[in-house]
Amino acid sequence: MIMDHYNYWIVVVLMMIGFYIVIAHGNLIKKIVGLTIFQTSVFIFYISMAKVDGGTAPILAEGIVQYSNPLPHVLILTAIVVGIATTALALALTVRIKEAYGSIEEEEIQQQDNLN
Amino acid sequence: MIIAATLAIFVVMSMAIIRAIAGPTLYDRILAVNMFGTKTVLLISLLGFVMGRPEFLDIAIVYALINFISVIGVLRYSDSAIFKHNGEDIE
Amino acid sequence: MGTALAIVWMKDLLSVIMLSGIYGLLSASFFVAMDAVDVAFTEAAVGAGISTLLMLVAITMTGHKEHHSRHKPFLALAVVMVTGGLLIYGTFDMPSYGSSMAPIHMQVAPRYLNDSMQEIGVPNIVTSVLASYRGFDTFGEVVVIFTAGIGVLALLSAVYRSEEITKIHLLNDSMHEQHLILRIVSKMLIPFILLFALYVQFHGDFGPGGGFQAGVIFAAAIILYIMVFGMSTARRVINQPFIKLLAATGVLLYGSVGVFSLFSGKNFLDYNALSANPIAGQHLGILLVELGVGITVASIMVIIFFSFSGSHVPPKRQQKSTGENNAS
Amino acid sequence: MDFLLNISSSLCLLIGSFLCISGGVGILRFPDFYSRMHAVGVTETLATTMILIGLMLQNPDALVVLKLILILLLTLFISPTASHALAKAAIQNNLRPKLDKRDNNEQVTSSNR
Repeated sequence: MIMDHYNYWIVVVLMMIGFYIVIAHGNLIKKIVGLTIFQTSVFIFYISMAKVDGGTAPILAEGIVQYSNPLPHVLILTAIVVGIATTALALALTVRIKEAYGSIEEEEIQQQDNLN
Repeated sequence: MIIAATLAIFVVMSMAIIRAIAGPTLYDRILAVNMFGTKTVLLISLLGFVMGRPEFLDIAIVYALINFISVIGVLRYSDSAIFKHNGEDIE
Repeated sequence: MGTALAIVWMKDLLSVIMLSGIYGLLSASFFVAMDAVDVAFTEAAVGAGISTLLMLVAITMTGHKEHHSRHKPFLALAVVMVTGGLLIYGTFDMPSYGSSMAPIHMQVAPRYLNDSMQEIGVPNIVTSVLASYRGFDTFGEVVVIFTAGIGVLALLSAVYRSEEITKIHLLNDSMHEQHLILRIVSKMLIPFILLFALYVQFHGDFGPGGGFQAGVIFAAAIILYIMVFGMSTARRVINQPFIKLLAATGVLLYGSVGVFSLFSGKNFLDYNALSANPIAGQHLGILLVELGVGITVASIMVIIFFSFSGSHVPPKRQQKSTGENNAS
Repeated sequence: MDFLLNISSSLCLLIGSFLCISGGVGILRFPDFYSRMHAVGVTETLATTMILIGLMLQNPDALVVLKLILILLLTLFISPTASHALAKAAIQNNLRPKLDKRDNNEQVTSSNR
């Protein structure tokens, strides 16, 4: 019974790794990578919920009765592309921060802010 | 037989990951990533056969193409990144 | 999972990004194993390809060494542990993996699975749900992508206009002088990739594929071209205002399909209005909408890449400008 | 005929798996970048070809075989090119083969000068 939930545990561990990177590291690019990991863990969460034992991909074909749930697939499909677009936006912001402060480390940026 | 091949590819993929994590130089890492990509192509084709719906080989084609593009991209941009890094060290 | 762990420990951002590429491939394999072929398609093109490239371009501009200045890692670790523990406690109430009786399979999914063949006539249910049942949703997503593209453009393109010429000179470096073999192979591959992207676009009704995937693959081909042949050649070939126009055209196409059906007395994005025969109308609607999505995604990705590598700062200049900033 | 196909396909898959594993051991155990590249070359071309041919023999559907051939062609195009570009970039950034003693010494003397 306990082993039935292993997919959620993988998701939780991945999510926490991403979360840890986001809060414990000062480098902004590293934070963005952490966010990406977090994001992917959510994707895996959705997709693993859609899986049905003995089912196959939701593309209709003759002689197949059991399909996986197509709805989470649709949601995640669009979420991935939106995710890359927002990641690009975050990276663009990072580049501009680098130009303005000369650094992408959180602490150095805060120091400069305090000085001014 | 297909399942045995899938397992073999799993083993090789984990070896490639170890090399990518341990790899002393950047090029070792790129090499490992490249190999990992090729193995993923094989894994996807094999998985299609294991699951009994081998018409989804399009994904494997995409993997092959994207793998090439990302390796070239890494090479292209790692050159300039390393150059910049060396410059910072000297100054 | 191990890869993600390793990412935590790596200090060199370049290796981190390499590993995140592997991570993308790995999670895409997960998706295939969980039957989500369409998602795996997208994740392969996006997670392993485009996002790795974008991050690489970003770190060439920001430097790739992380300083060792983690403040209070134990507090962070404690927070993470507590949150993780609570989440795992929460999973005990979740339905078990692969169970066909889970609540998620009880709501709208059976209707999609059973009726979509009669109502839409498209074998790939993911496509029919994406473009028809939840067309409104997808429209929103496309607009979000469009907005993000505009945001990147606004952030990165304004600054460097005066330095255009040095920049182009800089980007024209090593790659395409030395690598003859690479150049020839790419020359052969790029048309194939473009053709394959079109196949994915129009085959989306019957197999894995569709506008989002095709757009990303199309953009990947153009990015390969930019990387191999240099920026200045690419600028001559690809007209940038035209791409911006295309990005807007995609959204416009999607929206105008909706408005057209609105004008013919049906709901917004109700494709039955497009033709007398409902099935043919649905087919036409899905085709048009996916085309709009594909055009937008492809051109936004190209725009993002252009503006990232277009704002490439030479290292010396970067140092000087930061010095000036500090002085002022 | 069917039996023959099955046997040959299994054989191909077996050889492919064996080559894959040997390449994997190679990438872990070899001492430096260039010898590792050699190991990867073995897995990427020969092992891939073997496994894909094994899969082709397994399936009678023409479309599937066509796609497999396409994948095979692409890998045969792509991976040598990528390896070539990689090795070239590595040479240009002064990464020397470890096993080549003479060359190492030369490099040391040249850097001393």
